[in-house]
Amino acid sequence: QDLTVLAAASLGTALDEIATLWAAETGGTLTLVLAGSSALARQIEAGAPADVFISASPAWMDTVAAAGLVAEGSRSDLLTNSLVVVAGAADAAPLDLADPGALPARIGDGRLSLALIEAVPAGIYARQALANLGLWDAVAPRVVESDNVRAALALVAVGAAPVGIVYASDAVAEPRVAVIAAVPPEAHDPILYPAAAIATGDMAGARAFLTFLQSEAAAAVFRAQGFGLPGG
Amino acid sequence: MSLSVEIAHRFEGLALDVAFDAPPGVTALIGRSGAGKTTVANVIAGLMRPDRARIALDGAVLVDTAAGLWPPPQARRVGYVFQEARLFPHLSVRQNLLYGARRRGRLREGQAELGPVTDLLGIAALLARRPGALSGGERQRVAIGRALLSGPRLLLLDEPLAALDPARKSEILPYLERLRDQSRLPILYVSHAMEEVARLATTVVALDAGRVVARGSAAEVLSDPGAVPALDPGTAGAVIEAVVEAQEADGLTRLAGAGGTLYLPRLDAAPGARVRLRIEAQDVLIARDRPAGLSALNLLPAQVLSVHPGRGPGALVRLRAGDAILLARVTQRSVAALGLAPGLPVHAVVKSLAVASGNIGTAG
Amino acid sequence: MSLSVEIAHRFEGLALDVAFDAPPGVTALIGRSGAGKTTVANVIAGLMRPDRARIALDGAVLVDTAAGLWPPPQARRVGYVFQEARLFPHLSVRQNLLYGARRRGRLREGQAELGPVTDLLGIAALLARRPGALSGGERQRVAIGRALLSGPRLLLLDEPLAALDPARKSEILPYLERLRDQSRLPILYVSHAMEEVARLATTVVALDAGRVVARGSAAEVLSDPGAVPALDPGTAGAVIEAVVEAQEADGLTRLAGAGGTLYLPRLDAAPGARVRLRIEAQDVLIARDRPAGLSALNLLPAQVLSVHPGRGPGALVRLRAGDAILLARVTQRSVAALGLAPGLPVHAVVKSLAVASGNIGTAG
Amino acid sequence: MFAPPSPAEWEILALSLRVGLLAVALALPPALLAAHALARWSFPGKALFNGLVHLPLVLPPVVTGYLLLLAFGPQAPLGQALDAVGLPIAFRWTGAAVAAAVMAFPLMVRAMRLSIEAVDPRLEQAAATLGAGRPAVVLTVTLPLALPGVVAGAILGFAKALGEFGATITFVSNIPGETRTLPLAVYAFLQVPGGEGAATRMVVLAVVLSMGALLVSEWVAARAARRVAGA
Amino acid sequence: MFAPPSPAEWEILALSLRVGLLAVALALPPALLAAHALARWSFPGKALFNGLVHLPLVLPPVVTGYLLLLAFGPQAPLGQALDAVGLPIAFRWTGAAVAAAVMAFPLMVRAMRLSIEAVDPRLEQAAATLGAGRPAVVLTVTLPLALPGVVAGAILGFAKALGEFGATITFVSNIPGETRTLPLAVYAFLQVPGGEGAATRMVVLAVVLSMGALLVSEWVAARAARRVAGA
Ligand SMILES: Nc1ncnc2c1ncn2[C@@H]1O[C@H](COP(=O)(O)OP(=O)(O)OP(=O)(O)O)[C@@H](O)[C@H]1O
Ligand SMILES: Nc1ncnc2c1ncn2[C@@H]1O[C@H](COP(=O)(O)OP(=O)(O)OP(=O)(O)O)[C@@H](O)[C@H]1O
Ligand code: MOO
Ligand SMILES: [Mg+2]
Ligand SMILES: [Mg+2]
Repeated sequence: QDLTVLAAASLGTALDEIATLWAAETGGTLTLVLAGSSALARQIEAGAPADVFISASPAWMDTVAAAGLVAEGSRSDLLTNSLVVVAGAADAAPLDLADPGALPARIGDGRLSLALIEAVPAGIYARQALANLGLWDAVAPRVVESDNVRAALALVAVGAAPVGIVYASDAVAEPRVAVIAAVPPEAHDPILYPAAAIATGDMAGARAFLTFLQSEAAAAVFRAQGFGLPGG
Repeated sequence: MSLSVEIAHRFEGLALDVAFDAPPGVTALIGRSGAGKTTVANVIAGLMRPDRARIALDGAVLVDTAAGLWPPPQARRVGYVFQEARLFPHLSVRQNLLYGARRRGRLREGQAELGPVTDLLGIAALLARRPGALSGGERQRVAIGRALLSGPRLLLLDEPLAALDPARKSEILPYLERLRDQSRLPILYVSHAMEEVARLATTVVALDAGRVVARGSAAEVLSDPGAVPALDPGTAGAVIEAVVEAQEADGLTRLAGAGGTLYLPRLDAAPGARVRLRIEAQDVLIARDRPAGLSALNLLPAQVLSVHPGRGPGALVRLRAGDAILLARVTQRSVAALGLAPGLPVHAVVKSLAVASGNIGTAG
Repeated sequence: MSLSVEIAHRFEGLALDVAFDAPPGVTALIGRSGAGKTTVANVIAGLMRPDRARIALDGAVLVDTAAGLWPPPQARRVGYVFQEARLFPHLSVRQNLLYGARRRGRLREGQAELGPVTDLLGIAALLARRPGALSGGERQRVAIGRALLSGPRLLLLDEPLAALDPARKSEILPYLERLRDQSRLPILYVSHAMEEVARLATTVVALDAGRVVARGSAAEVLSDPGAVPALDPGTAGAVIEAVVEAQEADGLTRLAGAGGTLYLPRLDAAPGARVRLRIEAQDVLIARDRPAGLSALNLLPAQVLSVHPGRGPGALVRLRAGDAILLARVTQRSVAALGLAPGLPVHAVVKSLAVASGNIGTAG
Repeated sequence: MFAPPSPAEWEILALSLRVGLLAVALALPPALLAAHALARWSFPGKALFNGLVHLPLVLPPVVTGYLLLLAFGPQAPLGQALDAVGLPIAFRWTGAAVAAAVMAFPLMVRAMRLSIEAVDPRLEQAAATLGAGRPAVVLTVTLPLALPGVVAGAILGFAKALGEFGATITFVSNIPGETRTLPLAVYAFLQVPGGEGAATRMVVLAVVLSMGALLVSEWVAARAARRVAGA
Repeated sequence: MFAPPSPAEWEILALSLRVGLLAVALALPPALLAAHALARWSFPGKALFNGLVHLPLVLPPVVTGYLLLLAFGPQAPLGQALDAVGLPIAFRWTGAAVAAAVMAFPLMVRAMRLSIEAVDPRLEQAAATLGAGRPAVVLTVTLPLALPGVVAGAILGFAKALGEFGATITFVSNIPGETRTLPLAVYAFLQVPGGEGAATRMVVLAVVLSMGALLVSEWVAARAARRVAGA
């Protein structure tokens, strides 16, 4: 089946591979429309042609659902992710987040690179975690915010900031950075990527594709890209 | 067709207030630099809206600001040759020439013919060039051609020949004369050059500091010693009419006029044609007795009408020769020596060749 | 200071190839429209680089393209008055006038004085205006002032007076004369107007289609009947020098020159001063016998040198009066009637007032 | 790394070119009109109009894209009207061109306005005395003389259209083969780990493309200028 | 909804203004120079130079921001040099101004170039014969006559600086009170569901601000034009 999938841009690589698998399995073509979740959600509301929406945050899926555009019972949490603290590859010593002085010391008079702390999910989660770990007030003056996680990661990669907090899925493939700590998942709300069929699209095809996304083949691709799967 | 003009406008530094009629033929607008001549032309063309203006062409009111009548330039059919040529730099000379003809559909109707105009203005070889590669005089000639080819019903020429050399001037003047005679267009001709004015103008309007200081037929204004102060003193001269009698073998033309026979260099006119001659006051000598053995061929019996001493050493003497009026500019010393006084019979001596060809025109 | 110029350049439509020397004083560059006059001026000013040029000012080589010497315009100190005024539209008249003086630091050094120049050019009242609000003539006067105030060591004037009325012209000419006489600047003066040329020029260079066709002192070129074809036939005339003898009570000036006494309208020169007069050929009559009772005050005994029949009905007669050469333009009919032939003693009749004031200058 | 473009890259390149050209074509007539109005007319509300013209420049591109989505989306009356006449633009490459045209519009107007202002009004007067009405004056004198500026404006607009990202992705999304122009492709590559190499290739292609366009345009403008200067 | 701006909004507004003005000030001298070079000089590599000038327009803004980061980041030699002389720009409002200046540069150059090209070279010739060397000609004749275009270019640059988002956030990030300009604030609001209201307020502020700037600039330009026309 030919389907149009609107997905958060960070899923691009994984979905590319899954599209190949899908074609092999069903002979159908996937059109992957990649942009920020906010833009995609608004476009769906405005009537964009879409069969499947995969959001990087539950909030935007909620918005689409509130508009009555999510196909009855098709929504599920497809993926999870986790946050990691990264530093330049040359500065790979592990960091102990439990030590309240460690992170500020690592930042020094440099910067802590995050995604937008009020707008972009990765930034929202990171601030939540730092607050819960009792570190936020100490680091807040040193925070710089980028419009997406990849940009936040790039600041660390090029050395503009010594430390950053990004998704584990982004950190895996960047050779210029090293993961120096994992952020405890309990310190922030669960990071979820909901997926759903869109009520104005090809709902049957969409449900089939959503099922395919739960398959082991798809799961292997997601895991390889650093994503987690709900419940395991 | 005739033109009637009334304009009032206040500039910082100049209060323009003029009214004049321009009968068919050429009306010369003369006056010093800054007198307001170009301003008058701009108002007539519709390029400058003055405080108040009323312009009628052949009785039909063209402009009346009091009545809110102010048609745009393109609706006026006023051909305008500007002081600076204003050629379109992106068009070739040919395209410049045909611009107005195109706009007015004259090209389609075959009314505009390039050949005669380009030949006459000596610009046939320039047709493919662009204005950027023309000399100053070439540019002005193209501008004249462009205005002519646009089919105007009134022609404004603002010092069109100022940038031309004398040879070119004398080549173009006959064409302007022909235009005046054949088209019956009213032509308003701004110029400083008295020969041109005398040769072309039917009517002369003299401006000074925005006001009309003399106005009337060319013959009147130019031979009126009273009007001379408004003009340049060196440019006084009478305009007389004469009839061609014969073309003689040695290249001279015999004319009847000014109460006698005149010999002039060959005029391009058939016997019987009426011509107008401008005889500059400074080219006329006065003799008590008919002189002999003199190289001047034109000795006209005349009578002194009046003597007008000037501010300098000169005097203007008005003479009647037949039914023509002549002006002679002589020294006051000669006035005394010859005892010139009204009523005295004298001879006016006019050199054949002193009547420069620029001062001879066909009568309009 | 003297200027020597050699220029060669090929345009589509014109092959320019000129060489001439301009001694101190005014060198007039004359020739028809399109002859290449402005091009020569542009090359001298450094605005156009020709195929080949060599220019020396007072022996020092200023330009030599063969040697790669091509200084930029600002390094040449060549004052240039353009055919179109080219005033700076964003500057007031005063700022325009002082522009060059400022650039060259003459203002600081008090070398540039506005007053005399503005008074003379009649632009004192315009100082606060912008060029956009000036008439054509006003603009050109400001341009002349601007060039003068920049302290040039060579002045180029490209038809600077063409847009001026005769009264303004006669006002400005004496200043140019004074400039020529006092500053010893070489001045290259492009003009179509023979009166101006005769009055101002020490040297005349006539161009035709890009080549020099006549060159020499003004007296030589303008009174050489052989050179006349290159000029306008109506403009032939001799230039003679004379010495002021006395200012007489009736406003005339008595001069000694041309082998006799001449009476002219009051000249502004002290007794003993040398002046130059241009006597146009068409203002000279020839009498076999000394005529009596004639309004012409100047009767000079003379001898016929040669007779040059023209293409038309006229002939130019070269006369020697004292040690001066005069030209007279008469009809061929008169040549026959009076039996004019080389050697014949005659009288040259020159009207006092025919020597227009535009044709009188102080000797350079 | 600098191997010739792959078919997928060619597709993106060709699409970008198509979008850029259509954007310029769409923006040109209204830009000329606006430029002429700002340069030569006087009318009430001119200052406001001028402000409106500049709006796409001042607004964050995302906002412009969002406003376009609200105005021309499939649900919006305008969008539906266009759909009805067979010219759908929502989520189409034509929509990408519309977004680029809107973003390029102020740049084009400014360049053209300056050139129109620089045309000597005395030449327009001369044309009027020769019988040219206002439209004829504009077409035969003003525009030809302003040609260098019109070309410059078009180039500027084309370059901007090639680089436009924010408004485009917000309005017509990032649909491969339909609205995924070069900058959107670069964005997509940059959002995933390891995409930098592919993004760099795209950027190089964009630079090469626009340099080519610039060279051509400069040549056209120089020719136009030479025509006017004479010779 | 249209209550007066809150202190936080005022801060953003003031910062945007500051960034915009500094951006124009930074870009103006090199833009004038580049415009003059492109309009009046001929030199080898001119076409390439012209291409470079247009680069920020063609590149996706994120790429420009990334290149700036590589060149002026805290680790980059240039960035460290600036830091050493007490002019740090990384993550500073001055850096936001640099990003905006770079993005505005091509627009400014184009506008100024057109105006400079429109100056009658015969007036420059006249100035040269009066003793003005090349710099003096430029300062006393070319630039004053090109003033309307210079003003137009500055305005265009200011407007662009006010709207610049992609390069700014990539280069100097979003630091409240330091680099968070209006477009960044708007973007952040638009990323969260229900943020449209706050974003709209910001957009209205941006529009009011830039309209004010435009009005002032038009008035300046009109005055300059009147000066030149005479009267
Ligand atoms: N826009 C203007 N504002 C103020 N004064 C002006 C304006 N235009 C012209 N003038 C003045 O009006 C007067 C008349 O100008 P105009 O151009 O009509 O003179 P003109 O007779 O054609 O002179 P010229 O023979 O020198 O061309 C001049 O003194 C000029 O300075
Ligand atoms: N850039 C150019 N390219 C080609 N031909 C040119 C160029 N500039 C001038 N010419 C030609 O060279 C000739 C001489 O021009 P120039 O301007 O020197 O004449 P001029 O003697 O000053 O004439 P005028 O008295 O009419 O001002 C003209 O025929 C002109 O058409
Ligand atoms: O300002 Mo942008 O960031 O053109 O898309
Ligand atoms: Mg005038
Ligand atoms: Mg010339």
